[in-house]
Order: sequence, then structure tokens, then C-alpha cells
Amino acid sequence: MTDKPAIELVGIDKKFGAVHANKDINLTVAKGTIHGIIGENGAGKSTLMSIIYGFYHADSGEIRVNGNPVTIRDSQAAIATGIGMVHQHFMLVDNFTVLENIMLGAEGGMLLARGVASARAELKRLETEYGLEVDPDALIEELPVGLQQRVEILKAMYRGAEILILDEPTGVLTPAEADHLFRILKVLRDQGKTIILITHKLREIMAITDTVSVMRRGEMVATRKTSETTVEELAELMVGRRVLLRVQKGEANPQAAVLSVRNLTVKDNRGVTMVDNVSFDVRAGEIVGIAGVAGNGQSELLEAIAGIRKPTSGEILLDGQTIDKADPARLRDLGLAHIPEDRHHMGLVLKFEEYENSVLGYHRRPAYSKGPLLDLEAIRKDAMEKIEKYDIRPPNPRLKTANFSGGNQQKIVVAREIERDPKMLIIGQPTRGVDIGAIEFIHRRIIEMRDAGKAILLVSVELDEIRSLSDRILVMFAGHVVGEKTPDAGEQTLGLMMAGIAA
Amino acid sequence: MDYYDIFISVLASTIRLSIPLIFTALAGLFSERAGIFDIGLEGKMLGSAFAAACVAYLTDSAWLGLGAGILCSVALSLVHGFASITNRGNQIVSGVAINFFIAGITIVLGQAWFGQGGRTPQLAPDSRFAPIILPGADAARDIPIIGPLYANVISGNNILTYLAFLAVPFSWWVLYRTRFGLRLRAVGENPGAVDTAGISVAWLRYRAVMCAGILCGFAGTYLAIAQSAAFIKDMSAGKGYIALAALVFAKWKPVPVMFACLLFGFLDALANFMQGKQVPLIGEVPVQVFQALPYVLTCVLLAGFIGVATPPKAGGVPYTKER
Amino acid sequence: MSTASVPLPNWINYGLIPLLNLTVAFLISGFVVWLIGESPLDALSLLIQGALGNGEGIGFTLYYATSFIFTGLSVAVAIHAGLFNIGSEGQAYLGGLGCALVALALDRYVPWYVTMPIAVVGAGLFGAAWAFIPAFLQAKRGSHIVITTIMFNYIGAALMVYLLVHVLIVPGKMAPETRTFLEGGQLPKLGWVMQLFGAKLGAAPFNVSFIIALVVSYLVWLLVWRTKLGFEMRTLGVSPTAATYAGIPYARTVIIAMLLSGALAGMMALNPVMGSSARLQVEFVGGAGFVGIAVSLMGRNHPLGIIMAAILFGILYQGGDWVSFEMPNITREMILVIQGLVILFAGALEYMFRPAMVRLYQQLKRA
Amino acid sequence: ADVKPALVYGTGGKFDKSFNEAAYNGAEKFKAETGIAYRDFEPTGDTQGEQAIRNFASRGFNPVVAVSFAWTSAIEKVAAEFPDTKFIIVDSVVDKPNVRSVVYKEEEGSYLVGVLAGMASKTGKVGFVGGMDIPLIRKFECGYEQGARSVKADIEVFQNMTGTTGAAWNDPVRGGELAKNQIDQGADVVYAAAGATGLGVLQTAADNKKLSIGVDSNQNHLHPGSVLTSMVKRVDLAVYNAYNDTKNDKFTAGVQALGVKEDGVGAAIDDNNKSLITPEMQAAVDKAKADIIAGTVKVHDYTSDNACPK
Ligand SMILES: Nc1ncnc2c1ncn2[C@@H]1O[C@H](COP(=O)(O)OP(=O)(O)OP(=O)(O)O)[C@@H](O)[C@H]1O
Ligand SMILES: Nc1ncnc2c1ncn2[C@@H]1O[C@H](COP(=O)(O)OP(=O)(O)OP(=O)(O)O)[C@@H](O)[C@H]1O
Ligand SMILES: [Mg+2]
Ligand SMILES: [Mg+2]
Repeated sequence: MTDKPAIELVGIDKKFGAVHANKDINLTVAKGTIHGIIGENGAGKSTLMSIIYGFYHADSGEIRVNGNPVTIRDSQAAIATGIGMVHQHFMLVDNFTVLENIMLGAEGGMLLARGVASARAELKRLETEYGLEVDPDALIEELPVGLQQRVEILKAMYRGAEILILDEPTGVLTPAEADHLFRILKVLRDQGKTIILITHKLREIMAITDTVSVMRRGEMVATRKTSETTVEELAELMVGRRVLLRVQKGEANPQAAVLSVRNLTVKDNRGVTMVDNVSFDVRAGEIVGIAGVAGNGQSELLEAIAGIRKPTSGEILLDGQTIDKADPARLRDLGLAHIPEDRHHMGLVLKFEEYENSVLGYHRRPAYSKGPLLDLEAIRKDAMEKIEKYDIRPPNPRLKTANFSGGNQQKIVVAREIERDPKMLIIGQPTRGVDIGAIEFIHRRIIEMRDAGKAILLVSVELDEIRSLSDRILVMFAGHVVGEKTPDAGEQTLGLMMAGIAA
Repeated sequence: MDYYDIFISVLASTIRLSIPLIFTALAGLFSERAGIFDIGLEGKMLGSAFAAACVAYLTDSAWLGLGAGILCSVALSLVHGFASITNRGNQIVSGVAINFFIAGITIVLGQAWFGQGGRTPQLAPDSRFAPIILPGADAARDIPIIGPLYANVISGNNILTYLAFLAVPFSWWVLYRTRFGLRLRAVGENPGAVDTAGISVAWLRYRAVMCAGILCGFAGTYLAIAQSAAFIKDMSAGKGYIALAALVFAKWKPVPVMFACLLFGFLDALANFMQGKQVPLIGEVPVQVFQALPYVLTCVLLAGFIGVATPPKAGGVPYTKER
Repeated sequence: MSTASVPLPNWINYGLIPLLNLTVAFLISGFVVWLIGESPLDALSLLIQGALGNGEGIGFTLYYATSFIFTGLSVAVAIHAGLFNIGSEGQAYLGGLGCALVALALDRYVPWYVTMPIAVVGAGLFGAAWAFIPAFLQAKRGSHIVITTIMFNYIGAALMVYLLVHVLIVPGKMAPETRTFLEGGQLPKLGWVMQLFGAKLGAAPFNVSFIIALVVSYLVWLLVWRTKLGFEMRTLGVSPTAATYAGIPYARTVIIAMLLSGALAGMMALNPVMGSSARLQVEFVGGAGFVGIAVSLMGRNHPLGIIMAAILFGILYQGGDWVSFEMPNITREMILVIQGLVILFAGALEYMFRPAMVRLYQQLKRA
Repeated sequence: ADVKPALVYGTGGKFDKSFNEAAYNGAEKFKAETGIAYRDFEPTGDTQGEQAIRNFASRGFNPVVAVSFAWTSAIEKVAAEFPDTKFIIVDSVVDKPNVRSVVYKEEEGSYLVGVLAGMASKTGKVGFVGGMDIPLIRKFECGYEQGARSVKADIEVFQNMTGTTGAAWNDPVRGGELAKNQIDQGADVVYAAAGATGLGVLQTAADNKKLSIGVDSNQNHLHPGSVLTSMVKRVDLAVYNAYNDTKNDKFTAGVQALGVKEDGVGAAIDDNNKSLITPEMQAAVDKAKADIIAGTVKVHDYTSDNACPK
């Protein structure tokens, strides 16, 4: 390419309070290429992109578009410079139609009537040109996520974006849908558009990008030509050291079933069936992993088992007892521990002090109370013990939980749930946003629990994690368990099953 | 008096009593559809009533009174906006504050300036909005059925009454047929979508609360210098909250807002009419029943027994990009 | 860099910023006073003199403060559970009914100290009952509690007027109010407390309910920060999803929190009804429920803060009366003006000065 | 004797063009005649009366006049606390050795305006809008009805009360609506006994080109040509006399009931309404007055039995 680069970032710096999300970032994106950016959760990818899109303001640094320094005061300025962005969390108005969403901000005049006609025509054109089909009069809330994403892309195209940023577009897609998306992206590139693709899935990077940059803890650590790098190198760059591919563990010694799920059906808040007639067992002394693309019912399954979400039909048996009422407190008393997927919204109350979180859910136990009162002394002592055992830093039970880093927060949750000698442990995304050291520690604790004869159900969207921890793997697709495999099943096989293609 | 005359009389009274509700509920509509809760409607109405009465008295001009009423109400809206948009304060708290402030300041100033126990001086006929007799009203009076309806209900109202009924379709048109309306509805549902579309959330919301201010200004002006001929302390007497109830009752939609306000106005008119009259089998119905009915109905609605009222999704939540 | 999440030391957060907010509110109030042609400084000195200048003034101040402590606690308990209870006004009104019924039933048979605890229960029960329906609608049907409690204020007012006008009124009397309670239904004044400080209470209705208010404040502190229930309420208040995860029952906790909040509001009635006028009157709450919002906000929802804020508002009410008496040009409604401004600056605009404080603080630290 | 007069108004405000303004006029008259200044206080809410009365008493003001029945219990309490201070309450009775209670025979005055209303009505229907629904206001209505019936036996009298709480004195909007209802039903004279609420009644009557009757003060000037007359209640006299009597050591406690005979109540006729009053009407009202004074006409007092004979 002899052209000026489409985007150049020089010394971009951004802090959110105490969190240094972007540290002195430099990046060059060539015109007409697909440029991948990878990094672990919380590495600062979204922040950086939002700065380019004018959604956030950098504290310092310069942005150049086509070689010219630009000030991107707001998203409008970004749009005017030809930048479009598909956000990780969709920015759509749910009770608007597709057409209204696309027109929002580009209405073409004070009155809607005229704009509507031209928007329809333009939509038609984009549809035929790129294969982005969607009913313009459908309500967003009635569309599946895949189509919602398509609307987001259309929004950017409608505004004439020359540079398109996609922030983790495939997290919500099946591999087949992802492939379809990639085909569209290639068409766009071939027409001269520039695409920045954010992901932390190395496979995708290798499959579609021309260039790839790696972020770690707010820093831009490397940029490579995709053809000149390997998955291993990128992984190492991402986490900052050599990655252990396998967790050390012995043979499982499964006993009787602790958890039995029979014909379970669960709907989400909108009434869409997310878990459809699912049955399986988890036995004492084994880890059952559930693999699947995010959004295929794993979260709802976990929530139903944990008593947070009421199933529409089916049966859950814990230790032989039927659980007929969704009541997390009672389940805990029966020996079910739950490490939730989302520690910020479920597992922890960030505004509470650490010791309060260390008994959350267990606060009614006699050991922590004196009549109606809490026994603060006992609670703090207990919290301190866990802090020492799990090396939670800083070792201060009176510190506000929000002030612990992600990994330490996760350790608080893990300690709380594991250390109360449960019979059954259900775990969602145990290591999301957690650094390598903590990941190893948490993985080891999970194996120890298994070896101590606990039954463990593990959900993770990281296939590697599932494969390295599980004794059996169930694959979920579109609410169904589409098959069971052993951990030595190939990545290929599992991937196809996750896409609902093979069983 | 036969039943039809009673009907006409109550209908006319319903309309007179509904007007401030319609303006105020539409005001709430603009604000809340943009995601800004507004329980300061009461205060804005009262404040603008005071301003309108003072200025109309001083200038002998109803129109200048209206201008003052609107100005005052818009100023209060901007305070609410400054607190809840710029400073991301609690919108309910801000509304409560405005209500208190106005309940006090109108009396303090009114008493200091006029010494009539918080009232403003009685206005001369030409500094008020006088009833407009439509052509042929008197002649039509004797035509059966339509005559009284035309002469007593349709004719004989002041200009603000007609404006209120125009404001309803106009609000609908603005909300559903203009760019501003599209954006306003969007910002109340998902401000992030508006922001990423390159539209300033804050400025959009400011414009929405200013619309609310303007409409509330009409309501207050109507109270003070059209329906009455002076400002009287506390003259809004909870109408702002009734309007809020009507807004919920109408599920935040303009045309239903009008009907909800007419319903609540009707209850008020009925309460006046039924006073001291015996209802067969029941006896005299205490006026308090009519007074409480709008609130009871709204609660029943909110309980989901007559459909569901889902407020705008982003309502009440200050918009922040940073977590 | 954004300043919203920069931590500030407590003395700035809980001392300097509220003080600044308060100051601005008073400056603007002073401006209003000046606008009507009176001297703000004279008004201020009269205000202080009237509220704190003698035993009687202090008595009135504390009398008002007593009501505000109850309503402030009522608002605060609900806020801790994440509920904005705007209905304290109506709950207090209904609480008056409960306490008046007890007093009317017992006053001729038993002395006040027997009536009092039963009246506390009666007032609490009626207040709680009035909070129950909004609580239930929020818990079970998701109806926005702010709207329903506003509605219930009006429904409660209509109900009470009906009862006072048609049921409880003394036949032949003009004012809609109950008969005057006998000794057994009246709370004794706390003249002796004043005497401890060598001051005379005079006619001020400062009475035993103040002590109840202090005891209840302590109990609220205990409830919120030391009990399992309080822990659950606070969890629900800051993170409903975490509460669900932890097995804290949403509906039950919401309802209990609102019942407690309503009961606290209801108990406020003891002070004016049995402690002062010795009868139930129309509109006896007189906005104290709304003042509770301001008090709770200013007191940062902590009982100790609430007591201090309630006394501040007591000063405002009593001093305001005094000012309006001495400066006929300034009517008593000036109190509402100040109150509105305090709520605005201490509540809705509480973060207005934060960015400036952060900058200042950082410079200070660097220096 | 030493006088240091004080005056506490009702909640309508000093210049309400009605009840309180009458009290103010009485105090002003005393001041003009004697040069003795007085202090007054305008409570804007029901809770302030007692404190104001007590404040005056404790600062040595004497006598303290409280106009409005709303201060009944306040006077009861404060008069006991300050037995050496003289109190005057208007419109209510407080039985204390240092309290003079001035009440009016409003039924008599209302009878007179009723006579005028009955004669002025062309439709044979007249209206009455009261403030707060209390026996005192029923008393007005009852006398009015009796007067109207004395000139037109089959006259129809509509009556409405604005409300049941103190707010009813200050709700001109509802007053106007009630008047409009009565006008819609055919009333062409509406009598308002409702404090500031009455302003809305008079306004509505004027807007609809009907007649109205004012109350307490002479309100004929508010809408000349529309206000038929006013039932004046000489609250000014009560205040003036209270001050003068105290000054001249002639203060007496106990109840003073002022009626037509004492010139305490009456129907106001002046330049503003002269054109509305025909010579026959004038003659009728004069005769009624004479009859009441002579005792040949007895106007029923509603409060005596809480009933109004039809
Ligand atoms: N919201 C916050 N408020 C105050 N301090 C915070 C906040 N978030 C993080 N910190 C502090 O900033 C530090 C860095 O946080 P960050 O989450 O980036 O940690 P990290 O390096 O990713 O750690 P870990 O490896 O444990 O995830 C933490 O040690 C924490 O004390
Ligand atoms: N709006 C915000 N307010 C405060 N902190 C934020 C905000 N957005 C991001 N952060 C913090 O900044 C850091 C970088 O976040 P960012 O979302 O950019 O990461 P990411 O690389 O996109 O991660 P993920 O893969 O999870 O999307 C994190 O520590 C995050 O907690
Ligand atoms: Mg991201
Ligand atoms: Mg981290």
C-alpha cells in the first residue's frame, strides 16, 4: 500500500479513575485491510476503539485519519470522517423498527417522511450489494442477535463508513454466522474499505485478518503481519508469558450422581426458550464441562440449576431430592455452591467491604449470626482466613470490593463458594478477565475439589478451558445438548458441534 | 333541568377542568419520553401561574402573562435539566426540590408584593384570556341536541382551551413524524444509541425538558389568568401529580394522554356536580371518593390489572458513558 | 481524565461538600430575602435567635426535629433497600389515625405511659399498612414505587379528610378534628431536660416522643448495619442481581423494608398528635414527610446524620416562624424556599462541586 | 388604660377584600383616631395562629384580637396561659374570663341579601356557594334561603360547599366551577360565603353576566354592575371596639352577638350597585330590617339545632 494509512494513533492515553485503560498507544492501520486487535478481557480494546469513534475522549494523544490529524469531538465527528463502529454491546433502540434505528441520526431532514423513502431505497441497495438482508419494518426486540448485529453494520454502512470498527462481533454468533460475517467483511475490504476487527479468538484472527495487533493491560504490545505469526506467538503476547496448554490432573473417579437434570426447559426474560428439554447427570468426583457459543442457553441453564431462574418445565434433582422451588438460599443449604458468570453483577456487591462479600449468601448461617444480628467478629475472622489461604491482595477485609483488581475479586468469589464444603459446585466462566497466575490457581482449586469427591458442572466459552478441566464435555447449541464428548475430542469436532452442524 | 342539560353542563365543566391536566401531562410526556422523570410538573405549573398573573396584572396583557408563564416554567425546566442532565443528579429529588421551592417562593413574593395572603390582585377582564363566543353560538343554542353542545361546550372557551386540544395532535406529530421526535423517543429508550449516532444526548434532553417547560407554562397560565382572574397560593393543588397519573395511565402516548386527562377532569366535574346529591341505593357519595379515584385508577393500572404501563426504559437514569 | 470516580477523603465527602451545598442554598435564600427588601443578615440572626435563643425556641426546634427524625429515618430505611419512598407523608397521616384511635380508646382508663407504647404500635401499624400496598405492587407486580407512593399520599389524604369530616369529628364542632385527648392520651413535655440546662421550655411542645425518636434512630442503625435483615436490604439496595444470586427474596425484602419505612413514618404522628395538639387534626403532618426526604439526603441516610439534619430543619422551621413574626414582610413559606434549595443543592446537585473539589484536592496533594 | 393592640388575621391574608380586610380596616380606624399603633400578623397556615397569639401575649400586647374560628382552640390555650391579657375572638365562642367572643347573627344579614336575591332573580332560581362545610356557613345559607323565600315562596335555592377542610376558603377555581354549575342549572343570583373562594364565584357570575352577592366586607366594587349586594359583617367594629373598650377600661368578657339591630350585619348598598337595586327592593330590604329589629320576623339560626327548616 502506498496510500496514507487509514488510521494512525499516536500516544493515546486514557484513564477511568484509577484504571489505566489505555497506556500510550500507537497504532497504524493501512487502508483497505482487515486489521485485527486481540487481547484478554479488560485489556483496553473497546476503550481504544471508542476513542477513535469519539465515544470516549482520550486524555492525551493524537488521531490521524488518512494522514490528517483530526479532533474527534463526538461520534458525529467520527461519522463525518467516515468512521463507523459496531459496538460490543449493541446500540439499538429495542422498540424501534430496523428502519428507524438506521435512520436515527441520519434522518435526512427535519421531517421523517422524506427520509423514510430514501432510507428504504438505500437499504435495498446495501442488501443486494453485500447480502445484508433484514426486514426494515421488524422491531429490533423481536430479532435474533445475529440480525441485530446486521442492523448495526447496516447503520454504519448507511452513514457511508469507509473505516468500519467491529468490537467482538463473533461473541454472539455461531461459527456459521461468523463465517457469513467474514465473507461480508472480505467483500467490504475488496471494495476498499478498512476494517478493524476486535476479538480475543485467535482462530478468527488467523482466518480473516491481514495484520494483527496485540494489547495487554492497556498497552499495545506488538503488531504482526498475520501471515508471519502463529497462534502460539499471539497467545504468548496476549498473556505476557508462555501459556500452559494443559492443567495437570489425574484420572477422575466418578461416584453416584449428585445432580440430575431431567427434560429441563427454561425461558429467558423475553419469553424465548433458551434451554430446550435438556437432560444430564453430574456425578460426584467428576467435572462436566458445557461447551458452546455464548448465548446458546448455558447461562440460563446455570441460573436454573442455581435457583435464580424458574424453569418452565422439567426436573432438577440434587442429591436425589427434587428441587421444586427456585430458591438459591435453600439450594445453598443443600450443598450447592455457585460461582456465577458475572462477578460484578451477581457474585459481588462492589460497594460492600470485602468481608461482607465473603459471606454473601451464607450470611444466615448460625456461624455468622447471633440471633437476628450478624456476628461481625466471626465474619471478619473467617474472611481473613480466606484472604490468607487464597492470597487475596491487598489482605484487607475492610477494603471496598470495587478496589480489588479483577483477579482478586474472582478469588473472593471462588473462596467463598469453595470453602464451605459444598457437595455440588456449578461454575460459570471461572477465569474471565483474570490474569494467568490466578487462572492457574483457580484451575488447581477446581481439580482439588473434584478429587475431594465433589460434583462439578463447568460452563465456559473458552474451549481450551473446557477441554483442559473437564472429564466429560456436553455441547450446547440453540438450547439443546447436541452431544457428549471426552476431552480428547478434537477442537474441530467440538467446533462443528457448537455450530450445530455435526453431533 | 333535564338529563341532557346536565350532561352538557358536566361536559363543559370537564373540559374546563381538563385543560391544565392536558398541557401538564403533555409536558410530562416530552420530558419522560426523553428519559427525564419529572415530578416537578406541579411546581412548574404553579410557578408559571404566578408569573403569568403578576405580569398580566402589571402589563394588563394576557399575552405577556402567557409569555411570562412560559418563561418561568422553562427556567425551572432548565434547573431540572441542569441537575439531572448536566450534573446527573437524582431526577426525583430535583423535582421534589422544585416543587418545594415554588410552593414557597410564590407565597413569599406574592405576600411581599401584594399583601393578599399570597394572592395576586384580581385581574381586569382584558388582562385575562376571555371566553370566545364562536359565530352563531347564541343563535344555535335553541337547536335541539347540537345547539347546547355547540353553544355551551364548543363555544365559549378561551383560546388556551382550543390550544390544548391542538397541542395533542401537534405533540403526536412532533413525536412520531419529525426528526426531533424520533431522536427524543430514542434517547428515552437507549441514550447510548443516540450518542453513537452522533447526536448529543444532553442537548437533546435539554430540548425535551424545555418543551415540557413551554407546555407547563400554558397550564399555569390557564390556571391563573384564564380559568381564574388571579394567582392563589397553592392553586395547582396537586394537578401536577394528577397529570403525572394521567401520563402513566395513558402509557406515555399523546392521544391517550388527552383521554386520560378528560377522564380525570370528568371525575373532578362529577365530584362538583354530585355534591349534596343522592345516588340511588348508595346515598350521598363523599367528594373524597371522586378526589381519590384518579389515583386509585392509576395504581390499579400500574398493578397491571388494566394492561401494563411500561415507562421509557432509560427513564430516571442519568446518562453516563463511564461506569 | 474524568473526575467522577476519583476517591476523596471523608472530610471532603461528608464534610466540605455538604457544607458547600448548604452554603449555596442559604446564599440564594438570602438573595430572596434581599429581593423582598429585607436584610438577609438580620433575618439570619433572627432565625438563629428564634430557634436557639431561649428555652422555648429550642423546645420548638427540637419538637419539629422529632417529627423530621422519624420521617427522615423512614425515607432512609427504604433507600437502603433501593426504594424511593415518597409516601412518608401519607404514611404519617395514617399513622396519626392509628395513634389517635389508641389515645381515644385508652385515655380515660390508663396513664400516658401505658398508652404510649400501644400508640407507638398503633401508629406504626397504620403507617406500615399504608405502605403495604405500594410495597406489594412493587414487589409482586413491578409498579414503580415512586409513582404509587405519590398516589397513596393523595388517597390517604382523601381518606383521612373523609374520616375526620364524617366519622371522627365532634358533633357540632366546626373544625374537622377529634375530641381533645385526656391526660392519659397526652405525652408529657420534656421540661426537665431543659431545666438541666437552666432553660425554660415554656409553651414549646417538646415531648417524650423525642426520646422515642432517639431510641428508634439507634434501632435503625442496628437494623441496617448489624442485622441479617439489614444486610439483605442493603444488598438489594445496591445490587438487586447480587441479591437474587445470594438467595435474598426480593418480594419479601421489599415488603419488609417498606413496612418498616411506613411504620417509622407512622410513628412520627405521636409527636404532633399526642405530644402537642392532643387531638387528630386535618393535615397535621404538614409536609414533614417530604422534609424527611431532605433530611435523609442531607444526613446521608445515616441515623446520626439524620438526627443532625433534622435538628437543622427544626431550626429552620422554628427560626422561620420567628423571622416571619418579626419581619412581617417575610412569610413563613420562606422555609419552603430554603427547604427546596437545600434539597436541590444537597440532593440533586450534590456532585456539582465534586469536580472542583477533586482538582483542588489533587493540587493540594501535589503541593 | 394602656393599650398595645395586636391583631391576628385568618389565613386568607390581610387584603382579602373580605373578612380579614374588614378587621384590618377596624384596626386602621382605631389607629387613625387615637394615633396608637398596632401590630398584626398574617398566618398563611393553620399551625401558625397559636404561636402568633402566644408571641403577642408574651410580649405584653394587650388586647390580642384573633379573627377566625380557626383560632378557637389557640385562644382557649393561650388565654389560660396569660390570664392578665385580654383576648378577643371573632366568629367563635371561648368561655374564659379574659376572652370576649364576638359572634354575628349572620342569618339575619343573609336574610336581607336573600330578600334582594329573591327579588332580583328572574328565573326563580338562586344559588349559594359556601366555603368549608361547617355549621357556621350553613347558618349563612339558611338565613339566605329564608329571606329569598319570604319574597318568592317557590324559589329554588341551589347550595354547594367548596370543601371540608381549610383549603375550601382558598379555592376560587372550584368556587367558580360550582357557581357555573348553579348558573347552568338556571340560577341568576349566586351568593358566595366562602372567603377567597368567593372571588371565583363573583368572577364567574360576572363572566356569565349573572348577579352575585359578596360577603363580610363590602365587595360591591369588585365587579360593579354584577355584584348585587354584599352581606357585610362588621368585623371592623369588633376590632375597633375591642381596642377602644380596652383603652377606655370598658373591656367586658363574654359573648357579644351582633345582629341587624346592632348594625353588626347588613346588606351593602352603594354607588356600585345602586343601579341594580330598584326602589321596591330597597323598600323590601328596609322593611325586612325593621321587622327583624322589631322581632316580627325571626330568622332561624342553623347552629341552634343544626337544621334548616324548609
Ligand atoms: N474502580 C476502582 N476504584 C479504585 N481502585 C481500583 C478500581 N479498579 C481497580 N482499582 C485498583 O487498580 C488496580 C489495577 O486494577 P486492574 O483491574 O487493572 O488490575 P489487574 O492488573 O488487572 O489485576 P489482576 O491481575 O488481579 O486482574 C487494582 O489493584 C485496584 O486496587
Ligand atoms: N466506562 C468505563 N468506566 C470505567 N472503567 C471502564 C470503562 N470502560 C472500561 N473500563 C475499564 O477499562 C479497562 C479496559 O476495558 P475495555 O472494555 O476497553 O476492555 P476490553 O479489552 O474491551 O475487554 P473485553 O474483552 O472484556 O471487552 C477495564 O479495566 C475496564 O474495567
Ligand atoms: Mg471490549
Ligand atoms: Mg485485570
